[in-house]
Amino acid sequence: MSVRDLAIRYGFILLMLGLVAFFGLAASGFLTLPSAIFILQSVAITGILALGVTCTLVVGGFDLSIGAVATSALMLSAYVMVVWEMSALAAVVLCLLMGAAVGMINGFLIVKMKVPDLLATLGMMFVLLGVQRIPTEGNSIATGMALPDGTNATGVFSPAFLALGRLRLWNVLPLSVVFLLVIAVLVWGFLELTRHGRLMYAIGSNAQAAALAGTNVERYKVAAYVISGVLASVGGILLAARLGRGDVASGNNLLLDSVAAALIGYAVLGASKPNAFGTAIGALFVGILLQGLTMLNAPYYTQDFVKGAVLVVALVFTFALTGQQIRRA
Amino acid sequence: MSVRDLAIRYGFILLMLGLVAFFGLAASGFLTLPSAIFILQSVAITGILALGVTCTLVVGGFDLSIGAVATSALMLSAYVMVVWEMSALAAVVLCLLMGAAVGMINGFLIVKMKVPDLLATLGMMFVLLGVQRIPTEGNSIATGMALPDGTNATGVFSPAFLALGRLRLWNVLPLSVVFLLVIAVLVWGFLELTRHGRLMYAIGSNAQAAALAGTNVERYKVAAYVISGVLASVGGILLAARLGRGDVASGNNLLLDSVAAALIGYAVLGASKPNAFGTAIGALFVGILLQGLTMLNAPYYTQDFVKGAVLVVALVFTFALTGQQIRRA
Amino acid sequence: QDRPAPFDNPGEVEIALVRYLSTGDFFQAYLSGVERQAEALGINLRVLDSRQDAALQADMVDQAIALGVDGIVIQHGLTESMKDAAQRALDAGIPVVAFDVNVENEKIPQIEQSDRDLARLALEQAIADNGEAWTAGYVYVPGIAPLDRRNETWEEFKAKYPGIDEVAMFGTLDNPIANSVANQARSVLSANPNITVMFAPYDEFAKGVKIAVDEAGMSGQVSIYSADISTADIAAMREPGSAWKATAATNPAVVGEVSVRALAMLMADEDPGAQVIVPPTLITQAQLNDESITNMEELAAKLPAFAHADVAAPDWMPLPSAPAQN
Amino acid sequence: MEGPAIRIRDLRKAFGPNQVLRGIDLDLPSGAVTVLMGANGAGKSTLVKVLCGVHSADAGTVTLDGRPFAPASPAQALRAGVVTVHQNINDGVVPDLDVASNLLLDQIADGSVGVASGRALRQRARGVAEAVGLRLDLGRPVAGLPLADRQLVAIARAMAHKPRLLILDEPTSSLSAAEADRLFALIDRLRAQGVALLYISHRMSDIRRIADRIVSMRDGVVSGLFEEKPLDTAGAVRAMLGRDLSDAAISIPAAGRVILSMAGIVLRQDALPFDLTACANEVVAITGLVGSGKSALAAALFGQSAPLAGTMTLDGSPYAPASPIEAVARGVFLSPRDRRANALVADFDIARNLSLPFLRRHSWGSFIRWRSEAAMANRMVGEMGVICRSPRDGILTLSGGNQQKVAVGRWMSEASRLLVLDEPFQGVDIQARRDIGAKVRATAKDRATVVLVAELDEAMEIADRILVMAEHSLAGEHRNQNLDLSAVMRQVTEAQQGAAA
Ligand SMILES: Nc1ncnc2c1ncn2[C@@H]1O[C@H](COP(=O)(O)OP(=O)(O)OP(=O)(O)O)[C@@H](O)[C@H]1O
Ligand SMILES: Nc1ncnc2c1ncn2[C@@H]1O[C@H](COP(=O)(O)OP(=O)(O)OP(=O)(O)O)[C@@H](O)[C@H]1O
Ligand SMILES: O[C@@H]1[C@H](O)[C@H](O)CO[C@H]1O
Ligand SMILES: [Mg+2]
Ligand SMILES: [Mg+2]
Repeated sequence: MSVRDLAIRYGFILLMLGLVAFFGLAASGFLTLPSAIFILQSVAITGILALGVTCTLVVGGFDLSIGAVATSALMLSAYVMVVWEMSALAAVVLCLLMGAAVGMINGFLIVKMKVPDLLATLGMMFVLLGVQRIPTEGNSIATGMALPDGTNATGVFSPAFLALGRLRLWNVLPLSVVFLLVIAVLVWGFLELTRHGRLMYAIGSNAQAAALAGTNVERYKVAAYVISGVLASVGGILLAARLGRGDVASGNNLLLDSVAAALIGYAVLGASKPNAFGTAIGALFVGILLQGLTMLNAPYYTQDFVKGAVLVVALVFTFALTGQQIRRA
Repeated sequence: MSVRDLAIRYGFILLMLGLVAFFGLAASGFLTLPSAIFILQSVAITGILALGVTCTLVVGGFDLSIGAVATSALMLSAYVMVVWEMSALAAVVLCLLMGAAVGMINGFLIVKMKVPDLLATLGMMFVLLGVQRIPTEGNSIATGMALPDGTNATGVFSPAFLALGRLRLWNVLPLSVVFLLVIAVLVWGFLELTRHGRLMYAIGSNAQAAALAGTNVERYKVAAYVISGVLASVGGILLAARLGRGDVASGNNLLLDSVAAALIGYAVLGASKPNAFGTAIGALFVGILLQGLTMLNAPYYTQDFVKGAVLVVALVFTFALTGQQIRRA
Repeated sequence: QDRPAPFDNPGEVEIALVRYLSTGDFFQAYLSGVERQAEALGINLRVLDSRQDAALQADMVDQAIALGVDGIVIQHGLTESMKDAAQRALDAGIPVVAFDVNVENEKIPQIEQSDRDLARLALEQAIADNGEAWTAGYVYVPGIAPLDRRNETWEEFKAKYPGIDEVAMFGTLDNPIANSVANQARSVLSANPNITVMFAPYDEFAKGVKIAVDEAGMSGQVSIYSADISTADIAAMREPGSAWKATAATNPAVVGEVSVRALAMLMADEDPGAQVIVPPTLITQAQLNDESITNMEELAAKLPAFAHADVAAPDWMPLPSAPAQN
Repeated sequence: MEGPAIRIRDLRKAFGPNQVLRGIDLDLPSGAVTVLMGANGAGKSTLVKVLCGVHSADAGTVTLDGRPFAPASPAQALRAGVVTVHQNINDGVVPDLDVASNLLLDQIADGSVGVASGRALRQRARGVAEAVGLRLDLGRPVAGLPLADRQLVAIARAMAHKPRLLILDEPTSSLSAAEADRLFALIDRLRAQGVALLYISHRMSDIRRIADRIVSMRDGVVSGLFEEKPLDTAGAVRAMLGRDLSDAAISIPAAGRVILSMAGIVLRQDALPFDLTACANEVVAITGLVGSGKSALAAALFGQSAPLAGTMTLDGSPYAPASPIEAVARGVFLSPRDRRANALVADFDIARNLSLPFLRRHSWGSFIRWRSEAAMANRMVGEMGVICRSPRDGILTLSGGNQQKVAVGRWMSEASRLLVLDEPFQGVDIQARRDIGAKVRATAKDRATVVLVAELDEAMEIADRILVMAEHSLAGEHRNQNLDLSAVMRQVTEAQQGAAA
């Protein structure tokens, strides 16, 4: 392998290690276990969303609705527990079903109705932003909130539900980090090791050829949006468990940060295409950057700048070196 | 022309006219000149940004940095006038140069460094979000603000500058609406009537073939990003003139709303591709919807829902009928 | 009951609430207060929500003028963009009051919660609990008028008590605010494990800090002082071992009621005064626990200042039937 | 003017470690058609791309009419009068634009045509189209045109240029005889006007028809020059291969039992119904003009679009597939034409392209068995004679002919009941064509094989039986022995004339 090939393959990872070394020297306490766990925990939610969007990128699509799906799951879980006073399990199941249903509808719009992916999922995003606010007339959901009938809501976030976002295994490892890691491994395995993942990549590269090779293109595309919807709702569930209430929020930042992670993934290991490992590294990269900068007491506005600048430099480095145009994005 | 063809071509416009009729009946005062002007004014800034992003869509690209360019222009113009105490002209010129420079850098990253468009402009977005806050350490810019050297800023937004966003011709027509209309006509003419526009469409459809026919693909791609950057900075200037203050929060929704307008444009007249006329109609459509709902006293959270639902229905209608996959987005 | 015109024929009266900020407990409760007072007066309310788009907010004032409303409450916004719009409303003969935004117009009464008092009360409690010397983290996003005012008080306190060592300042309004602030606070705490006081003078900030303190297992060591209160905040403050020690607050619903009452007085040609100030109260964790208060309703029952404020309440003014709550 | 129009000396070009052009010396005289022959991957297209400004040479000189010529971009080459019709047809057209804009694309690019008035543009485009006898709705987007029309659009545009040097890289690969004849007439005219022409083709019939001289290329160098009339085409093939061409003599075996039978099939509204049977151990070629319905037949067999009427049986049981998925499940495989659009996954390597339809076979549950996939890939690369460094090479690093071998080989890796090959020799060199043909025949024992080709030569090299298709119906049937060529050609064109009359 030439130096150039090495740079393409490992440049991004080296850059990340360099960052870790720098922060380790500059900020005492950065290179500690708690700090590492913070980083993972802080990127758990965007990381899970990013893995979902990766699946839609793989089939040549895109999902702009993930942020809204996540905040819808946040509101739904709170509504189920606080207003309907149902159990944690019911909340989780309903959220997952909601995510799957949104994915199905997205897939249906794109595959059957031929609506372009960006458009369909943008429309879905707006719909969800509205829908999630209608039951509470735009209000956040918390125990004791006034209900339209004049009474107060008496349900609570069950401890089991809160544990999803707060429990630490062996008092160290937060459950949300475990979810991130497990989901990352599952998505990676699915995309890289199974024939389904292989066919999804084929569809993303040349859907016509995949169809003529006997692939059920429509079913796989819908599946990708369902995966994306379900993972976004998992993200929303974790968010709800962390916040302990149903906060009205647009989810725009979740969307942008997850998309950033998934796109940074293109540059990891010189893949030049969407891939689960890269996405996970991309999310981690953003987390390390933000944790390091915050520990160095950098004001919040410099964080966006550094995030962007490092992103651009890393990308130039990778793509200028590979010198190849990628198929999409 | 068959009924189906007619539906494809005029379905969206009919839908819009239907909306206008509905609101006209339901909300007294909707079918009045002030109301019409309000609608135009409310979409002027997003419309201008959407026209810019349309140009990048035409060459097969995408520009996620437009919202950040607009808020950067907002902050820059405020800084130039309030802190440096320079003239309105200087503020406008510097903003336009900034927009052009950002477009050049985006184009350079995409064309020369081969960074995928979404990635390059996403990175640029983060960079600008940070950069615009650094000179004032995250504070918004207003006359009398404390400067780092301990003195207070004494410059003011000049009346000439404020007039850009606030003056009404013949006491009726806001200048910002005039800008929108003029820019819409210019961009439309450029894309539809000049050979440059035609070549940009050629590049978006098959860059390789365009290059082999002697088109300077790189130059046109860069030009598209420069147009997008400049138009985004025009939007930022108008926003600054309306606000009279350098405040960043107001630009939060610019990106998504302009992208929505540009994408809705795909459905107008059955174009199934980015086009300036469609973009203008798309922006208008969103404006009409929101104005109508506001006049009907619909709560804000229902507006997102209706916006999304109408968007989805309109799109399904158009794309399911044309039954054709479009080339991108 | 004799009411002055136009409230003698209330069905005909319409007012508009033009909002800049709308998400979060505070704004939710504020809106409920506005609605309740409007209902008590029997007038129609139109809510125009610009969701942090200042240019749109100015347009919405014009829209309200065009719709022919009889009065306007401006809730938050930027001085520069609202100044002219508010003047246009006055020019059209429509009375205006403004909450938490200075529109630089002496004809427009300012409704305020006295942000300096809010910050002062919370910080005095911090001094009382922790002495005059501590290591502090501070949550602040500049450019938001009430936060800027609270910041001035914080600066004064730091000057007065040199023992206060501010080792970190952070903050963000990224949605959901509590989640984003929690991520920042986690990093701050790991970089500065010696922090003992967090000053987070906005309840969404305080919620985020609390999440981080809990996650870092530092709730025994760190104390949080904040502004604002809601039912959810009460629950968070009362969690066993909660680090959230005290908050200074008004009842936002009361502030909403007061805003409408001040406007109603103007519409009836009475003068509510150039500044209508709703005084804040300090609420401590101990107090909530001692009196087992679980929601705003109970808080209002125990603290009369929370039920309603005796400001802008002339004799003829109908008050909402039940005490304000959320 | 003295001397050749184009003089190429010691031209070299490498892609990374891959030396593609190793010192080309070549003259292209005015008023003559120089045919360039070479095996797949010899470097023909690369040479073309250097001449037309896509690639820059690593070393060597090119002169055009005595002046140094080193275009930095296609635009510069066009301005100097070097006009190219590229091998990849989709490099020649822009699908989203209408036919008129496509016909004038280079003139729009160099500024000689503005587009302010749609009418003036149409007028001018009509002129360009008529010069090559192209009759198309000028306002229609090219996206809806069949491959042949796209190729004609690209050719028409090049012809409109009044070129100094015209390069045609396999221009007839998707054209049928009638259109090719029109093209040859145009070439004759340009030759008479003194234009230098460089013509690349694997079709011997083309070469015999128009070559003034033949240059053979092998492994990046010129390996033979043939100028003496009559041209020694056999020698040229020998020079390009470095050995003799293997024999393609066909001995027709006895057909097995019937596998496919079609009865009363109607492919298009106004088409006549037809019957067709194909037996085991039999290779049936169906030939006919472009647009005569061959691919429509393939589409019916492969479940892409059901015939309007008629019944099909496969191995005696009814066969009416609703999708390619069902077709594959019944053992009916189709290798489609236009490999870039319909067969190849650009992001995948050779092995992954080969395994695409039969991934389940190489899986354990859902998990891919890498060893099994690699073993199959190695076997197919060997059997099909794909020239590559390893099955892990990216598919696009292969030359066109080798890509075609992968596209066809994919469907030969598993046993099938019916194998349909639609234009399997597109862009394939003459030796590779025989190799693929031999391979298809050698494995044909237990299945029926249907090959759809527009070129009669190709049909004769592979088939036991040749059917003629015209007007979306069958117009004739011949045993591939002592074939009456003129009768076949009559059937190919007669129906059309009938329809025109
Ligand atoms: N852009 C490229 N990058 C890397 N290798 C290339 C590139 N283009 C061509 N090659 C390699 O150069 C060699 C010659 O390719 P070329 O396309 O010139 O062959 P050709 O003679 O035109 O073949 P065919 O008859 O199949 O069209 C092949 O080995 C091919 O893999
Ligand atoms: N303009 C077109 N757009 C899309 N598909 C087309 C178009 N023309 C033809 N097809 C499809 O391609 C297939 C082949 O068409 P047709 O039967 O006319 O060609 P053919 O005789 O096989 O010609 P060729 O010799 O080029 O293969 C059919 O299935 C048809 O549906
Ligand atoms: O006064 C209010 C509240 O107290 C809250 O802190 C948020 O914004 C301010 O304007
Ligand atoms: Mg070639
Ligand atoms: Mg065919």
